[in-house]
Amino acid sequence: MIRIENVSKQFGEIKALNDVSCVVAPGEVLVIVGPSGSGKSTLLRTINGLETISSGRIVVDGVEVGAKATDMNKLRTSIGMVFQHFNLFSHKTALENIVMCQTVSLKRNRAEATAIGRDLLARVGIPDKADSYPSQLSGGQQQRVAIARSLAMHPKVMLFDEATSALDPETVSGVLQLMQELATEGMTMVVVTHEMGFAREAADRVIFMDQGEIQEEANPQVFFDAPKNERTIKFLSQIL
Amino acid sequence: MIRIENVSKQFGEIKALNDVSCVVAPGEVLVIVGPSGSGKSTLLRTINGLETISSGRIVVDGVEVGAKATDMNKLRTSIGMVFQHFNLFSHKTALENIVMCQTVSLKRNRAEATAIGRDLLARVGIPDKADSYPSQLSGGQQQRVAIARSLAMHPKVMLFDEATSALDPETVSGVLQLMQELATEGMTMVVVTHEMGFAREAADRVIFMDQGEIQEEANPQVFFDAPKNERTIKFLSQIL
Amino acid sequence: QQTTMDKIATEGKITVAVQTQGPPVSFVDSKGERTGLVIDIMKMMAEDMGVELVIQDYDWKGLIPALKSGKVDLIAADMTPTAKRSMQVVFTDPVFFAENVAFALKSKGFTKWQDLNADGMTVAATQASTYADAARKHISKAELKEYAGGTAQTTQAVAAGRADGGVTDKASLAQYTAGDSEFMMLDGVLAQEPLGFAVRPDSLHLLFTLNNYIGLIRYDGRLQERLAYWWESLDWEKDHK
Amino acid sequence: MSSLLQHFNYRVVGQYLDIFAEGMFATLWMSAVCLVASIFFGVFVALMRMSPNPLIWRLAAGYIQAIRATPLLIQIYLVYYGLPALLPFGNFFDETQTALIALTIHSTPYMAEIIRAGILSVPAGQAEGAYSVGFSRPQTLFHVVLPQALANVTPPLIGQTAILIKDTSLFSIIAVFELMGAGVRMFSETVVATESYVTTAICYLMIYMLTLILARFAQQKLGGTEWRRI
Amino acid sequence: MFESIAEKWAITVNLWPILMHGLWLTFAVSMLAIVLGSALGFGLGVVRTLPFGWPRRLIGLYLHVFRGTPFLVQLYIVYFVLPSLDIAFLQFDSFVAAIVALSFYTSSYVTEITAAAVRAVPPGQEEAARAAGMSKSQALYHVVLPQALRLMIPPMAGVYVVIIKSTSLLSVIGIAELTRQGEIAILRLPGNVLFVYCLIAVVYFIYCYPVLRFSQWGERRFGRIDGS
Ligand SMILES: Nc1ncnc2c1ncn2[C@@H]1O[C@H](COP(=O)(O)OP(=O)(O)OP(=O)(O)O)[C@@H](O)[C@H]1O
Ligand SMILES: Nc1ncnc2c1ncn2[C@@H]1O[C@H](COP(=O)(O)OP(=O)(O)OP(=O)(O)O)[C@@H](O)[C@H]1O
Ligand SMILES: [Mg+2]
Ligand SMILES: [Mg+2]
Repeated sequence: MIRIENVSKQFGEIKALNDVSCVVAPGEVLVIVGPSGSGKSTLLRTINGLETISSGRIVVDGVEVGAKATDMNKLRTSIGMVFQHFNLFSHKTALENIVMCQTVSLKRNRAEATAIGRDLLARVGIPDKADSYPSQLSGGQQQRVAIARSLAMHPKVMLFDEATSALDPETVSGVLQLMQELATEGMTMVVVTHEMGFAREAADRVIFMDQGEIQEEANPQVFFDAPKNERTIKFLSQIL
Repeated sequence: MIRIENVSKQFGEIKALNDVSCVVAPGEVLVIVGPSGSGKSTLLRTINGLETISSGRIVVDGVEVGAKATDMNKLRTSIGMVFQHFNLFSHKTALENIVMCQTVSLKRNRAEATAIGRDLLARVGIPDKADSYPSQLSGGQQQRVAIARSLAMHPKVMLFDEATSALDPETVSGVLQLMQELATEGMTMVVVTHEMGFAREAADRVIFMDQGEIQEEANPQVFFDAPKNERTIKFLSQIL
Repeated sequence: QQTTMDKIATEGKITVAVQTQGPPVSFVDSKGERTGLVIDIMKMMAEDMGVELVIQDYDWKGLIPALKSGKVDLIAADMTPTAKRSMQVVFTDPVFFAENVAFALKSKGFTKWQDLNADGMTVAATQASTYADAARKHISKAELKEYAGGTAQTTQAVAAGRADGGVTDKASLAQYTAGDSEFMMLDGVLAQEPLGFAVRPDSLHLLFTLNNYIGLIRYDGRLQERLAYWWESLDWEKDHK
Repeated sequence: MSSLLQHFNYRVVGQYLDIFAEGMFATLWMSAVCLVASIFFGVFVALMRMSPNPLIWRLAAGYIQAIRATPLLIQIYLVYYGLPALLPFGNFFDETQTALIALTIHSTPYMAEIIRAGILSVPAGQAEGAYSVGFSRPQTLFHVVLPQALANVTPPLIGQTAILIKDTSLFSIIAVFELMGAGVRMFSETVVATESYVTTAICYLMIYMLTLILARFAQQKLGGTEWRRI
Repeated sequence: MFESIAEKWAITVNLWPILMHGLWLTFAVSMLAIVLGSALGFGLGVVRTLPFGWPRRLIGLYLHVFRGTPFLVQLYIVYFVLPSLDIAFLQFDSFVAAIVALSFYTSSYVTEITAAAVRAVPPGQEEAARAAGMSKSQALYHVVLPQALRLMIPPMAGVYVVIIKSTSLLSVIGIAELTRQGEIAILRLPGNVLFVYCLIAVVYFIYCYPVLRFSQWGERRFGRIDGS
């Protein structure tokens, strides 16, 4: 589904990604962990082209990201992204956030989009918040709206960038549960997280990144119980 | 050291605190946990009078908070407070942040204040960051400066409001360690946190709040291993 | 209650509001000296009265307010004593007369002002002035454009082809049509207007004094002499240009 | 205060009400046209000013500085008299059109600077959120960034609009009738200065109040007011 | 061609001293008004952010009245109408009246800018200062206002330029500032209306451009609230 080939990304002096390669199969849940500044967000952002890459190639569902011939706007509707800070449109209500994406990007008509929007809000558990503005919602509720908004595009892939780290611990579990549901439904997902509990339970595979490179790649059992890389061991010792 | 008697706080319709009573002994480390919106921050802010109370009485070190006869500015110098978002003065360097509080609030002379400031920066582990502005510091470094700034007042009590929740997980442990050091030195501390690990290790007593009320109060062993209150049990099950 | 004249007598100075609207009535010459017909008359009068002359320069909009609020003792400008204005201030007997005339570019080939009075023509005049009134009344077929400013701005509009012709007074126009200018005055006078000085309604003593003085210099010939120099010829240009 | 009212002649004001109404109407529609046009072009100039291409942003910056550092009066003269001299079709525009063009040229840079501040005030995440659901750049700008940007800078936009409304009073130098012209007309004929100017001021205040109401309405239209309460 | 250039040059040389004299008056009046008006506006702006209902509303009214009416009318009222109230200290001469009117006009804009800047300083800053034992006024003086001042520099320069340019209306009360000096010169130089206006524009530019550059510099230097 996603094929990342020798991708590097330079910010001026800083090498945020250094020759990263990796493949995500359809229906797979890939969890990326690593210390701050290791390039996790950057990798995620290059997948839907929010960040251009300096060298290498990324192919999503057979389409090359950032290639001249690619309609990036169309590609992005098939890649859902949920941000750490939610990035809901703050001037629109929860429902309008979901509706607007469909009418603008997919040219769906308003009535249909609204019906889908209400469905999704019910699915993520906040049908009664349709007419609230983001500022009137708690963090967890905002995150649910953001997920619903992404789902409205019927994406083939979902990217989560620390989708729960701006939430309070109690709310986290609800959102993680929702993500786990998506995973069981067969959605391809790439998840950057600090929640090792989630990584352990939901991940098909875990990647540990440091200094722009993939340091270790393993299934969660191996990763958490018998990590090989020294840096990974140090990292895990501080997190847990 | 702190005596809270039947304190209530109303925000319009919302009862943020509902008849809360509690006593903190000198040298005690009290940890407050609870779900979002349960009134933890509000309780902390009433202790140093940042929030006025609707009814009840708070006495810190023999002085009643908010009473007519009380010089609140003087009282506040004996109550250090460290905020979730650090709230360093962004137009001053790290050192100046610490110096200014002393010269303005305590009328200390500049030379003395500077000496104390440098000492404290060394103590919190960032002597080389004296001349950096807050925006040039990482989150963890900012938090250390904020702690140093509070310590410069030689407070009798320190209040921490989610002092680590804006930090990335790896940085958290450093700041928690610093707080633990303070605790072992005998500082009276009231700490609002979501870090159950810290609560377990550093707390003399843990309070669980929900809906503006203290639901459970126990020493950490009892609290974590044998909670009695139903709400507490549910809360802990989701956190851990 | 001290009258205005008492004040002038005791303080030994007379304060006059003028508008620097351009030669020859009142202007600043190339040496930076304030001069012109009314300035000349006022200087003469102050000297004869034995008081000091203080001149204050205002925009047209400021003249009457300055008088009414007591900032000055009288207005010496080319102000037409209309009925409505007379309800606010008192005018002296006419000091001189203005002839409102039309002008155009020579290249247009007009000869008399009536040539402008046709459909499709446009005429420029100063905003809310008696020139504009005259144009509205006499050149009624043409479209009237009222420009803020003064004669200079009106001539600019005509020169730039924004209007076919303009209306102003003969004396002000003289310097624009002198020599090998591109402008020419069109034959015929649209209207004649008396121009007088103005005082506050309660300054009766000063009003009579002014009227007396105007009569005096008219009969001893000094007024005609001034008018001939400033108003009816371009003699002043030699000395002040 | 009493002596102020005592000096106010309502009867004379009544005689000029129709002229004031005419002037007010002219000022109203001309400011509305210039406001819409200068905000519209202001968006483009703001975007040019933020362009990474030095040629484009320098061009925009130069335009902004040159206009801001010189008086409107002179800009109107230059457009009215200078344009026909430079362009063969310059005389094509009549006085009113010229005035509208000149004022739009004049206020576009002010609006552009305010709008630029507004765009910068919208968190980058908002645009990223839009891109990630497949919005194109123009769609992101139009549906997400601009509504928030304009709502964020409503106070300075209102301030600039107040200036723009008052700037229309300079139109009389090229023979365009508007509210100040009505005041000057009344004053010149009746020379009751207090009445003329106070009436003029009241009319301007009424227009200003109307813009305040419209601004509140627009802010709501741009996405409700609740969302700006944090 | 050369003749006309020579002629324009001669006019320029001839007018320059007059225009410079006008510029000096424009400079003097605008600077005084900017200083006084900024001080007044700064004070009012700070008061407007304090939680006092009445003063805040009163200042709001003041602000809207001064921003909603033309400066010409304000000037006129200060110079011509106030004296008719027969109060001794309101008997301004034209220079004082110009300063008074322009200062109030300036202050109405500065008030808004100040209030907006103070509100833009995150509330946590003041709370931290209070928590460290500073009084309300100490927190305002040492923490909030220094940060607000930085935010004010760019918009202030914009307002100053507007103020400088509105001095051109002062001729109504007999102040021969820059525009007026130019217009007086125009009366003597028929046929050069446009050229003289261009000269005036150049002189305004000489005065205003550095102010705008200063604002740009201020935006780069202080626009962000940190010291970096
Ligand atoms: N727009 C940018 N300009 C310059 N440098 C950047 C930019 N974005 C990221 N970087 C740098 O690239 C590196 C990788 O950043 P990235 O945000 O991908 O880390 P991360 O693993 O997501 O960290 P975190 O856990 O803190 O979110 C860092 O050193 C960061 O400073
Ligand atoms: N200034 C305020 N105005 C109105 N309501 C407020 C205000 N501050 C707090 N509240 C309300 O009071 C209640 C308690 O808030 P408080 O901030 O004390 O919760 P908390 O326990 O600190 O939550 P969190 O873990 O999210 O920080 C909440 O319902 C909140 O919405
Ligand atoms: Mg990241
Ligand atoms: Mg809190």
